[in-house]
Amino acid sequence: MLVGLLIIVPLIAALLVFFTKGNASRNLALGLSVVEFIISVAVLCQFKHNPDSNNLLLNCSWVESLGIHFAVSIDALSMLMVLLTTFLVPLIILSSFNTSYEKPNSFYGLILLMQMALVGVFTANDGFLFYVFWELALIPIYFICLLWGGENRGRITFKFFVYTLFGSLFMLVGLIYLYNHTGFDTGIKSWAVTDLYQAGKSMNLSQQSFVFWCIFLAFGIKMPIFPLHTWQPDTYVNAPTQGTMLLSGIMLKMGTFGLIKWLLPMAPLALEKWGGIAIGLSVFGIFYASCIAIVQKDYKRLIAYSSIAHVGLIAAGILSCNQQGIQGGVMQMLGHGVNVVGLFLIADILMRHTGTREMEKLGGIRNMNGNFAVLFLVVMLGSVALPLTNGFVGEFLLINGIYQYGPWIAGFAGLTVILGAVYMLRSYQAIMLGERKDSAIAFGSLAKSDKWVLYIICFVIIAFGVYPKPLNDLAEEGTKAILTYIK
Amino acid sequence: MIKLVALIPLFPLLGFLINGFFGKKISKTLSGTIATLAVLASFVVSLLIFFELEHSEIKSHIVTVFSWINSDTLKIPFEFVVDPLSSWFLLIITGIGTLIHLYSTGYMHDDEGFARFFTYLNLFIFFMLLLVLGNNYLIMFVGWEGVGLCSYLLIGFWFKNTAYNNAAKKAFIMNRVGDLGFLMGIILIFVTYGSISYNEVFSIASNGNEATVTAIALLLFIGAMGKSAQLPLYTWLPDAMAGPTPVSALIHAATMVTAGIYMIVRSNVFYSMSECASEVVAIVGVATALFAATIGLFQNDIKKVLAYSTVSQLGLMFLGLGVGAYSSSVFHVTTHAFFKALLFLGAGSVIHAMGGEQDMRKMGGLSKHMKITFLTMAVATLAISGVPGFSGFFSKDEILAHTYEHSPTLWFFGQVASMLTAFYMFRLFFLTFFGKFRGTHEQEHHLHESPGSMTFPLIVLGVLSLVGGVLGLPEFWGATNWMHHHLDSLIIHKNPSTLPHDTEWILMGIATCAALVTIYVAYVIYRQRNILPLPEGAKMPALQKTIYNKYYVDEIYDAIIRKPLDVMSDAYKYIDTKVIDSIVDGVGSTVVGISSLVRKVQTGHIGLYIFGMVIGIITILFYTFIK
Amino acid sequence: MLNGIPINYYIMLSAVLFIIGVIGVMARRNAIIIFMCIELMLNAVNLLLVAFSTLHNDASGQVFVFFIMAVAAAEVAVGLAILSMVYRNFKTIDIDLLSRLKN
Amino acid sequence: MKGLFIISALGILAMLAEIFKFKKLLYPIVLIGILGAYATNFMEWGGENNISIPMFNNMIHFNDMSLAFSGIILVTAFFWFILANDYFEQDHVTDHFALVLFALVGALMLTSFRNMTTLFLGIEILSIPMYVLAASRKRDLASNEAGFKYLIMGSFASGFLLFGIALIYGATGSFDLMAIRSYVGHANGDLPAFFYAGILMILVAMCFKVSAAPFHFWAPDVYEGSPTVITALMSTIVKTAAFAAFIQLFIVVFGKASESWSMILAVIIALSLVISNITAATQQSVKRMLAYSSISHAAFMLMAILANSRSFDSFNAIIYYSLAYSIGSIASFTVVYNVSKAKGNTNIEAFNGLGKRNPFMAACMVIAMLSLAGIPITAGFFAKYFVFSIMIGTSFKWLIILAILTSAVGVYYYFKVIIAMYFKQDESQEEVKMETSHVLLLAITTLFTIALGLVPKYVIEIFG
Amino acid sequence: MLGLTITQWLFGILSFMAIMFALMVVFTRNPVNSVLYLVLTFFCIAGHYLLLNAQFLAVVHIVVYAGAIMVLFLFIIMLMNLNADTEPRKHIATRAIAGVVGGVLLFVMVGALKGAEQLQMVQGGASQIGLVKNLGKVLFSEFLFPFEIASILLLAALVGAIMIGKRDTNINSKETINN
Repeated sequence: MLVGLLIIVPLIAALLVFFTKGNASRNLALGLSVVEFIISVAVLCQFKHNPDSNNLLLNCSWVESLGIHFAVSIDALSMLMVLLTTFLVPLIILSSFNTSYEKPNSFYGLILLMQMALVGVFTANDGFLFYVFWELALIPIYFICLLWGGENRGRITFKFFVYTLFGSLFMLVGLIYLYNHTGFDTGIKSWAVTDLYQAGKSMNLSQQSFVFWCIFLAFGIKMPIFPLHTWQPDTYVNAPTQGTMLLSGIMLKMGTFGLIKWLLPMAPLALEKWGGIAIGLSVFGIFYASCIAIVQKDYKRLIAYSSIAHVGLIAAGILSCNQQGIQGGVMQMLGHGVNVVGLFLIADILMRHTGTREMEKLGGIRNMNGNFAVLFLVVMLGSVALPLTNGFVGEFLLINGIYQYGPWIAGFAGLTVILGAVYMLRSYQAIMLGERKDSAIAFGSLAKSDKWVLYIICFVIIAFGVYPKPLNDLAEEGTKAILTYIK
Repeated sequence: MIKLVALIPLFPLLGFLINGFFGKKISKTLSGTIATLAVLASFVVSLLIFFELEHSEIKSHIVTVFSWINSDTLKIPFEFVVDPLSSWFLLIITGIGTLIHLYSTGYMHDDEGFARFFTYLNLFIFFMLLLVLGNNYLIMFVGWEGVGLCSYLLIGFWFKNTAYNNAAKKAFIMNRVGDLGFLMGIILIFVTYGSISYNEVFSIASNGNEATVTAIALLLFIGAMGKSAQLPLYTWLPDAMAGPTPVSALIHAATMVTAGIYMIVRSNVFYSMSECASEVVAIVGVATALFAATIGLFQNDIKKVLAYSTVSQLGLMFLGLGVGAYSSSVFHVTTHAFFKALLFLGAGSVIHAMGGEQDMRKMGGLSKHMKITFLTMAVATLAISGVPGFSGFFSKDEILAHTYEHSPTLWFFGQVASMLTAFYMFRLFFLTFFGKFRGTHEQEHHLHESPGSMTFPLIVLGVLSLVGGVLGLPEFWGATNWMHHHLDSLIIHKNPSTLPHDTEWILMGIATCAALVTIYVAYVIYRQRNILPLPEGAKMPALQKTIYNKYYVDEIYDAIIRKPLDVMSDAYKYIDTKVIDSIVDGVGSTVVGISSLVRKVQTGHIGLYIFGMVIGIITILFYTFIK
Repeated sequence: MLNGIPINYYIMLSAVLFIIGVIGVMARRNAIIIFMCIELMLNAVNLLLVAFSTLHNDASGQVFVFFIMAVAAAEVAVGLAILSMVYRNFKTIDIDLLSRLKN
Repeated sequence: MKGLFIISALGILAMLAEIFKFKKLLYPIVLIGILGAYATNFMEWGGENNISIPMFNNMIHFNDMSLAFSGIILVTAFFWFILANDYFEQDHVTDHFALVLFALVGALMLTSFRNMTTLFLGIEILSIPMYVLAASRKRDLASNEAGFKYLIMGSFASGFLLFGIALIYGATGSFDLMAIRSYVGHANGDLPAFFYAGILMILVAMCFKVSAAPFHFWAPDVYEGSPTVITALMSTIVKTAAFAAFIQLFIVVFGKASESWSMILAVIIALSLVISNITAATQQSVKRMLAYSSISHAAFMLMAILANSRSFDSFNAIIYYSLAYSIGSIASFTVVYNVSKAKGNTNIEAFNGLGKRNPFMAACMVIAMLSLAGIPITAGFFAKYFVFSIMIGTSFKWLIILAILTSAVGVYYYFKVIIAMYFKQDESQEEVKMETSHVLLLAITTLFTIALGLVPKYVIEIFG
Repeated sequence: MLGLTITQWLFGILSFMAIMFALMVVFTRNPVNSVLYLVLTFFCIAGHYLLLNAQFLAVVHIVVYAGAIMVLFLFIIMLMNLNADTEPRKHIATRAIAGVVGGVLLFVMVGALKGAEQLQMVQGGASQIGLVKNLGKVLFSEFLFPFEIASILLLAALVGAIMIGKRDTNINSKETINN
């Protein structure tokens, strides 16, 4: 039942917020999202205490005749993802306190709606439900970007929408195709994820390949993987900061999570045949995106490309389909989720304080606000995966996993260790160090809310870098579960 | 006590936290004291542990702190190992660390980033201790990257200066190149042996086949190259002199840069198994030694000279490792830590006195003004030049002896390198302390001996570099090589020293003569003839010019790595927007284009519509009945 | 054989008439003529139906023809009304001139 | 069946209203009448009507399928009358009422015919009033032209329909569908060639009625030219009725002979998908864009017929689809109608800044567009999903891929409207007025759209 | 003669005339003439009806088409006083294409309409169905419902024709263009 709450609460919250006005709505939104976080913690305790209690699954018929159920449940993986979501959303809302959006009620309402859909995606246990939530998540973010985005948002957000929708329609076909193969033994068709796994296993290579590419297309666009990524930088840059955070911090994880739960076990044969190509694309994407990040001028755009690089590594690790790879992927999802939110917040702070994100114009901020410099430094170190930050565990396991797939690929993927340092340090130096280039730019002390968000993020970065065990154990358990399905 | 080994890194960590959070609030003296005491405390603990270990039979104790990363078969606990090697390095790090902290309280006294400096310094000590204490490669890697971070922070300590920032960035990134190799090595170890804890891996090391072990050894060595500034990854170290001098002493001479040696000694099992890997190490080592030494000949910046000498000394150590003289290398690490730290601190005190001036051409005749510095520097210089009796002599000689045993050619080059060392060190010495003062007047007035907090460490280190040799007296003197026995339990001996004693005597004799001769030459040139180095931009012969410009290595790297990378990045950026994205947009615009064409078909003329229908019908009937 | 004439002949005959109607629709511009050609097509169908009904000796075919006639009449009534209205507004019933709605 | 008579009676009543002067009462009477018809329709549901009892010598009969379709038609009609309330405020009120109601009678006949005669009459009774209504703006040249084109092409198409019927009669010697069906069933395969020719002629005529390429040319022009409310009528009721007839003919009657027409139908679907979506992409007038979109939706429904494989899936799918589509387009046409009343045209620019000038209307339009584009959790999504899910079992998987590609294009033009409403600015900021009845209508239809998406089972599980 | 029965002769002649007149309908310029030709075509078709023993239908056909519908056409044509020189003509190419397309259509039709040979004439009570009595029986028993519904059709046509045909007085529908 608790899991039901997880989905219902944000929905109700969204409706409530929608009928408020002005600051009330943002405070209410913050409060309710915190409530949601508390609930998810409760779920965590329940899960720790008794993983297979009825509180953690909800399964009621939706369209019986088509075997569609409203089936959601909590397992180790979804637990982690839900925690990530419910932890980030309050921060994201808090981070918006220094920007005044018009029609705040709809803004925060949409964010909470988005949260509902995301939690749904991560907990769904029924293929059809998964797809519905998947699409549902797209609509609020589309409107967030369209209504509160940058100047030529119309074209860009639209491109983003069509691109992702296009992918997910193929996923729908792939899933329907699987669904059509369910019940080969019982004769009863069903959308339950385990039945889909069975159906996938029962297929021959060519059928599996069809399913594999259909579904991979959707995830590849969502993450995004190398040739399918071009919607992403423009969208990230044009979206309002909170939208960008949602996109990069959580929504991106839909794709990687999807890979783990909704692709690997469905098409093992196809994975053996085509996995190489997919991994190749992801790994090349790392190098490619890092290189582009190096020459970016706009800091936000730089982060966007760095995010492509990170997700490439994650995808490659997951597709290498071994314990370390997948587990590392999960850990890195969590780490990247937190870090990238921090980075985008920093970009936003820069924008708000100095009015520009152009790195040539900035510089010497460290002497104006050392405090900020330190926080920035910590977040940056987190995202270059320095040991004892949350980025490291994931990255180590990922490269480890990829190595088991192919040493040379791993070496190539490892370039992220170097290139990541290159563009991150370059940008940090350009923005914070040296003498200030433009005397007009002044940088006062941080606003309270920003400061707190950064404090929390930095704390998490260090804490889970030093002692990742709590998360890591869950990730290990979840990965083992998935691998048993695949084997 | 050994159970409490966790205290050792804990103290500096606390110091770091206190200074980090409250550094601005508390007074300079207080923060300086806290930092120094933190390191001193861990030094004390290390001493206790060291002696306890000496007296216990079990030579290796493992202390688990908490379980860190688990992934199925991959289990990485966060645990420390206390054995002769680590305990010895603990002493070096904490001991010299304490002295340099003390020194810094004086040196940095009127810098506004005082607290920040000690914060970083403590953090560095913490990571360095992790590096040597960790019981598996990943913890070593943690410390490895951690110290990299600290050196980044400390090199760029004066962050307003862009050149310094660039130096810091360069150091971090070059280290990262090495780190990648190291990381790959770790993973390969895991994949091969299913674990990365020293005790487990080494116990089953022989399972791995030759090729794999070689691969592991080389990958680890790449890491060592980065951290210990070997060819081709050495260029960051001279630039790293941008940091405050105590930093150069602590990080870039005494401790961090020797991490590479520590790592290889740690994993000597692999190297002793793989002939070819050891060859590579030896050759790279000697090459570096020579290369750096030659560059050192013409440098005018006092710290740059020391930096290059560090590089070449490290090269010498790697030579030792390559030929299997692990204990000798550790010995040299120790002695080098003493005299090189001393040299840097002395240079620091000189610079302090000169008000920041680092160019030797502006110095001279300082011996009268700063006695202690002068004397201690003299000791250190003699030590590094390998004058008999001084610590450097013994360690260097031991390495060279093993080298000769291994291959005379390498020995020859090693010998040449050490001669060059002696030469440029005395060049430095004479230019700095003798002759008449060549600086400005106000500098001359300002000249003074440094405060006690700075001279005390000098004295201590001076003593140490004087007597440090006793740690490893040559066996053939009938003395016992303490260092050798100390590390015995950890080291695989391929071939015990079989050199006849007279050969050893001869070698030692050659080394001694070589050193003395070179010193005399230096004396003649720089003392009697008072030849001064050429000023900036003066014409000089081609070879000298090349060497003076450090063989243009930086420029070459720029040309072959950085430029291409930037070009490629721009190319990718172009491709991204102009090709891939345009393809995506192109799809859209083609649809629109087609659309506006197809619209034309709908002309609005019924006649045409009817035609369309009829043709449709014809096609259908044709398809069904005629075809 | 319908009193000595193969049914095929009738089918062909009505097919030919039908197609002549179609050709008319395609070839003429005058809306009224087009309309007449459509009537021609309907009559071809009628003929065919009658032939079949005789063949099957079944009256329903001929009854159907009545309905077709009724519908035809209705269509013509409405159609001519619309045509006259169009003529009122456009001053022409040339179909090629009636193409304001397009693309 | 009573529904049919009630509606006819209403039609005649409407004409009497002219004479006996109760025009004012007419509107409520009609609404009530439609509700009544729906009620009777509902009462006849289930029970012995499942097994078809011949009625009027098996000219028509109402089983659950026809009842379902009539239900959809009546509901849509009810909504349509609310939408069209002020359309009836100019002259010829009663005539318009009568014509619409007669057209409704034709539509109902198409859901329930069991004989070629009733099929033919149904189609004509539906079409002839539509010709008139399309042309009913007598001074508006566009309307004139629309009516004129519709008339010429419509009667041309019915010529082919008749030819087909004649041929089939010639082969089978009967107009009775069940007779023809058993004839097709028994004579397995060895049917005379001209019988197939007959089937194909009818196929052509029906494709014309549902405006599938290449017989779709009339649709955009007529939709654009006709008065907006009439366009709404065409794209909802007429289409639903045509599909009722289509499914009756090609699944129930000619289903056994499907190998002769399925491939052709597949090609027709493909053409419609491509042409309609591509052409719609660059339309300026939202009305015309909706016309093209209706073509692509027709293609989707045809897919369900093409799939005619498993038990009742095709029926379910088409019923659900036509319901979802009718509701959706009623909603969108309500918005288009009000916008064009405010702005004087239906160009996309007319929608600029609607998000500010009437948020409610804009929101409803968004839902409608999402539904037409087939995005969860709206009804349109389930409609498309069901079609896919029955298509994936057939040998026409390539059609699904094509459908996806084209519906991505579809999203493009639906979202052009949304972008215009929320992103583009408009010089005039004054609110766009909308009368209460329309507000209610929009609210109901929007809720309906969402509800259908949330709990589709009540519709999708009507049959087995 | 030539071994053909009289009916066969009649069929041949009638068919020939019907087709000829039909062609004339399409190809004469003057609308009035084509109306008249169409009437003649109808007469031929009526003749065919007689050959097929559909006497009553033949009569009705003459009355409805030649009598009513064509008169209506003629009336409208007069009303718009169309004649040969006002008659617009399609481009010659278009007409040629139309002819070709028609030819092709005929070709495929011939291909399509095979297979009627094996249909055998149902014997017994032949030629009686065309009589008023029988038709009436069928029409009012079996086809009662269509017959009734046809009335609605006619009604609708009536209303529609009136509504369209009648000039309305008020001009207010002008400004509500396109709604």
